[in-house]
Amino acid sequence: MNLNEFQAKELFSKFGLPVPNGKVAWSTEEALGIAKSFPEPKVVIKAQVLTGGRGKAGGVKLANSLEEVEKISSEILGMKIKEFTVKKVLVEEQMSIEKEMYLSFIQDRDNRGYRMIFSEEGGVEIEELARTQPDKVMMVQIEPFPGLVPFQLREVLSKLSPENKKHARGIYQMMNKLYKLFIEKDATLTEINPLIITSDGKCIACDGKISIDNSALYRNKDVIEYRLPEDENPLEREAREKQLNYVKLDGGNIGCLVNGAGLAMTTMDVIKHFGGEPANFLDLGGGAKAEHVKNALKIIVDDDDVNTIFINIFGGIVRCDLVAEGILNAKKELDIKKEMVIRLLGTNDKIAYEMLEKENISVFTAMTAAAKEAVKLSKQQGV
Amino acid sequence: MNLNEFQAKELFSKFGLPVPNGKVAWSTEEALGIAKSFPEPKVVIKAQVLTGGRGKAGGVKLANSLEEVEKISSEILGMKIKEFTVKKVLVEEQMSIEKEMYLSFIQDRDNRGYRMIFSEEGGVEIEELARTQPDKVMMVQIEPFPGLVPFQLREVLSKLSPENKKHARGIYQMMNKLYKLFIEKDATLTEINPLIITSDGKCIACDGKISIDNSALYRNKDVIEYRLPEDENPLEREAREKQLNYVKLDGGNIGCLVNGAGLAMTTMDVIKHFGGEPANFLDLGGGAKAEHVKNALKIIVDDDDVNTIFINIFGGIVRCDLVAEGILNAKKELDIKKEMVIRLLGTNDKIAYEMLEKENISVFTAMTAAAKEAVKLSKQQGV
Amino acid sequence: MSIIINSSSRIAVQGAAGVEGQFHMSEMIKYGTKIVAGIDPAFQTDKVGDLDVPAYTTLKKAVEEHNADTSLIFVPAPFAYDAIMEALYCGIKKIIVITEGIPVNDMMKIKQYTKGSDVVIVGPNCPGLITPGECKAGILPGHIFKKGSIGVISRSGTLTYEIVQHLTEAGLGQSTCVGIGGDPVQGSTFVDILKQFNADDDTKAVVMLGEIGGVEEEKAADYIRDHFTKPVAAFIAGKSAPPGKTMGHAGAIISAGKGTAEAKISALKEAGVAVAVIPDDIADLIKSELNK
Amino acid sequence: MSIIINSSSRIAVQGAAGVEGQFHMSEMIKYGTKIVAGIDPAFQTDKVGDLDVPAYTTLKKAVEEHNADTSLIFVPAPFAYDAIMEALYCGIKKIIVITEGIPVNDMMKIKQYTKGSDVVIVGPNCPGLITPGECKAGILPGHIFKKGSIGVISRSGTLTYEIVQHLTEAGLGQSTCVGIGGDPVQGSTFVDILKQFNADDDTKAVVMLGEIGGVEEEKAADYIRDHFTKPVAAFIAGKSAPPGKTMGHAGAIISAGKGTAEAKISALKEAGVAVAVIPDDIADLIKSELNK
Repeated sequence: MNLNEFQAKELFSKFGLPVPNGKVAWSTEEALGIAKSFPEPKVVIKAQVLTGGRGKAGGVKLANSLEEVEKISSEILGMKIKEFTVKKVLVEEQMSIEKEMYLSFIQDRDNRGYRMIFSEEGGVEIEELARTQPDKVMMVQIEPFPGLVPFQLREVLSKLSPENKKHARGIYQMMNKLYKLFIEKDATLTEINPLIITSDGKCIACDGKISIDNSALYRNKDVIEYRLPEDENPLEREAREKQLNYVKLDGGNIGCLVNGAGLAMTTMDVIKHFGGEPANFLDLGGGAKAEHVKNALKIIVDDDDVNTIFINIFGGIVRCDLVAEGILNAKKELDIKKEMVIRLLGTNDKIAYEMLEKENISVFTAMTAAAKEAVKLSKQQGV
Repeated sequence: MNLNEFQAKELFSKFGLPVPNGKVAWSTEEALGIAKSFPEPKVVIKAQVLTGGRGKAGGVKLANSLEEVEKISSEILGMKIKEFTVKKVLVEEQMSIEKEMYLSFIQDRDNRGYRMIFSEEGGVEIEELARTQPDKVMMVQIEPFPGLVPFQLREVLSKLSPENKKHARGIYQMMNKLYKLFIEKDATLTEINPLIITSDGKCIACDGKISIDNSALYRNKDVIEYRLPEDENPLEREAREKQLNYVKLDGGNIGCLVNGAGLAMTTMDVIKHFGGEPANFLDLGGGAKAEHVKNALKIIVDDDDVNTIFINIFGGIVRCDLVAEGILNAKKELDIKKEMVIRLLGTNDKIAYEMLEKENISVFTAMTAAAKEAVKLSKQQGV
Repeated sequence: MSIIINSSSRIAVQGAAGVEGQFHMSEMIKYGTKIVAGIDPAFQTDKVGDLDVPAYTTLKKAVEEHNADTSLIFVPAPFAYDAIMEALYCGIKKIIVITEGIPVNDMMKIKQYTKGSDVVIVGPNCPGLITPGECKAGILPGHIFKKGSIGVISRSGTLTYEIVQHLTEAGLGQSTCVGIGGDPVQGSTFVDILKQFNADDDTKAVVMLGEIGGVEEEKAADYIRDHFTKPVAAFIAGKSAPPGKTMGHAGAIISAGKGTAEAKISALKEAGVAVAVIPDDIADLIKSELNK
Repeated sequence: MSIIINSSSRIAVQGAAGVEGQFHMSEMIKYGTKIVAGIDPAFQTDKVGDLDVPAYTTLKKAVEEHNADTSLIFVPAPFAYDAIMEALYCGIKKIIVITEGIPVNDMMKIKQYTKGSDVVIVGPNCPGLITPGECKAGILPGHIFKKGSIGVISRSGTLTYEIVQHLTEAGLGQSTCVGIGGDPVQGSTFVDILKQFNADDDTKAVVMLGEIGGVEEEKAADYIRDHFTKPVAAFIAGKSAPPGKTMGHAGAIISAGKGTAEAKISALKEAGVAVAVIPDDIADLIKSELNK
């Protein structure tokens, strides 16, 4: 789960990491109120959306007077950045930046541990920097036990360029605190970019990203509170609430409903292989009961991009008759107009075939043949 | 460093472990005030001294009225328990005890880890119980990493006798909290004995012991505050403040001053082997500078039990001339009347010999001969 | 021979009080698997539900009384770390974790704790494993498998069934099929299982089913190129998955340009692995590899 | 031959900015020891004090530039855990910790981290070790030692010097003398060092200097009885120490009836070790053991 910048900064503060003075505003009035609370109304106004590239989209701007605060905040609020409409902005005091650096901790699955990434060059894409100037990016491998050991930070900081040596202590403290947050909150990523040094020598987290391990949300209840309706795609949100694994894909028209993540990905791949375009990834997850199948079908039916529905079930433990029941219920209740291709194979498939044939629904037994049919149907309608 | 019961209970409270209502009193008036603050003046008054056996010595008594509180607290305050005079008492509400259990965590040096010890029989000497009824004492080995794992507690609690099963959850929580305290405070021992179950089913730490690793006091500053003058032998306190390792021994008359803990123990052993009685263990520690030697001599001179001083120095890194200088300074400044036997060997010993001979002080080179002489002198004066 | 489990495996099931666990226990017993005990702190009876399997509240008891040598874990995610540690402390050397949704940090700790040890952990978030005709430890549908000489290693469940169906239909039975799970940090990786298949005389060829996310397929490619002596065919799912999105499995995510299907496919091809474009190809690929 | 250190050991000193560290570095250099670098975060110069030894702020540099293979730690106790971990992460296999007063929990963590590895940690709270005529790593007074064939293992410093003096005077030179330190949790125990002496051809007999506290002497007795092939003489300090009191060394404490001198002496005697009553006896005991 990704946090908004203002939420990340709230957590930073809780862990003693200095952030600029600021607050989130849901309206122009609130933005003005925040600006007025500062000694001077010189602020930066930042769109709070869970997507990258808000700077390029014009979602981050300086305002140097209350008039500008009003004008700019009203411009940014309501702005569309990628698929998201901006509902809230962060209003912060402007900082006098002397130096921008980069600091993050990530889960490093490939080394079964963690990694700290630090650079004296901040405010840039770190992956880009790592590719073009790898010597400017320092990495530290951290083992779950013993965790981060102080000398590892000393080693990194010993390589600071001479003009930055005087900030070593401040950076050291930020590293320790960010690591503490990273571990205690089960984060998969905590990033400060840029970590700024102000003209009076303070280290401040000027922008921040935090992602939390979804599997660990149960023990980070405070983080769950950070989930806001506007930050999610509505279909993805509904799917999550119904315990379905669903990802909306751009530009597709074949809605997929599959049991199992691997088979669901494969289904998309096979559709693409035969020239079609999947509109989504949908994995029913473990329990493919009738009700569950119906919920899943509803999400696909509600997706206006979808013209053809492809149901692909391999009944290993899942019973095909229950899936058929779910399909029939959905047909009745949802009044599905879209074309539907069904592939069912496995446990109780014979029963399922009979149930569906009674309703004149034909069924495929092989994934490939079914996929070809779905692609054909989707193209016929596309024309 | 050992804590008083009232200090241990303060830490228990901080870590969420329930303790009886109570407070420490330094006078009868304070004791009365505490008793009055309770709904009923039914209290237990417990001497707060850093030694065992206070119960047997009459240092723990019940009072059921304010008159009794006054009488008993005035009796206990000022009482002598072993070498300590009682300066403070803990005044607590009486508990309605249904069941007494035992719980502790210790550092287990022999297994390079920790150990939890639990018994459904509390209020007794656990070592005694472990010897006589070992099946009543449950042990859990804990590794530094991963630390205490919940199943380890489940395993122990699955063995609770049927009538105690209903308290499993309460005991489980006390185990977890006591472990947290144990680890976070670098304790070598945390003990709740008895852990009581009250008649209304609550788990409460009725008595408690905590010992903290002396080497870790630097990172447990709150614990250092718990060090009270009356809780230490005055000579041991002075030695500690002067960074000397000193232990007063009962019944001896040969004061020992040695460099190195192993040699200091050996010196005591050799004295004993030749029929003498060491009055103390004293290890100069690392830096045997002249000033340090003088401080050490002062402590031995101040011990009225000592009639003979035995200085045993092997100058490995320590320079014998500096030791001689310390001895000569002390002689001048302290006006030492007690017999003195000096053994010096090692770095710069020749210089030392000359320095001491000038003052008509004879020196031994072999420990054994010197020890024999010290024993002889101590006996002559003993007569 | 076979790997990890066989007809003499003595399995204890942790998290046996739940409906799901008991359903699968009964399926495993029907398959002929030796389930020696069910463990759950909630148990208050001597038997697991309607099954003729002794019930205990701690694993230690099951090991002491029944010499359990393998543990199968159905415990809910928040308690799975504890259950795995319990198995480790009880001296169990084969631990199969079905549970989905275990925090990554928990698995990291377990990986570090078992580093350098001879313990085999399979999963989490996996369907378990099966040695056809001998032993099934997990939730795989036994009827689609057939005894034979193809080793299967897979990061996903139903895709495995899909492909095993093809194999079985093509007359290609399996030595052991191992679901290593869809999590970012796995108890056993492709390489770990490949090493076991390399040493298993009954395994003549291996099918590897990978997917996007991480670099374990690439590490497997390195291992295959340098050390593996048997033919391998592979399929990688997720060619059409967008970057930055988790595709059902917590581990199936392309991040920072790493973990793409393309990278994995080309690494495997360079290592001499026959990579299938669609699942239907696998059986033929294996056959032609075996005939080489 | 010898154990742990010899004339080709390349030593880096951690905590080299302090006066004490530099004094001992200069003593070691005089003894002929190869000190290849001094490390201290406080360093701002290229050389360690007045010595001709390069100064660095991190150990990594010293390893990279000078192939240091042994680390000697003088770092103050609150930073010693960090320094030892630094040495471990730099791949140093021989770590000698002079520092006194390291929290027991810190050493527990280090012991667990190095469990099963081939790293040798000597100390903490020890005088270091010496292979006479070849290499001195620590604060022992070099002049009292003499090259020879007696291995010495000791929990204390000055007691070692006292007894080595006797040995040297009696013509009994030493192969290597190892101070394992007076802390409750030691990097190397008696058994660890005995194993090394057992395999060292140059060591003909061993002197063990133990003291009250813990059960390492008892474990050593078991090891000697079952595996050790050379004569051993021992002395145990603390026969007259009262229970419950720490005798200078953090590890020298009789607690709950465990760790008494009597128990250790009788265990050693039962294992066939010649135990001296007073230090003066040691040299004669060893001689008669060698003549057996």
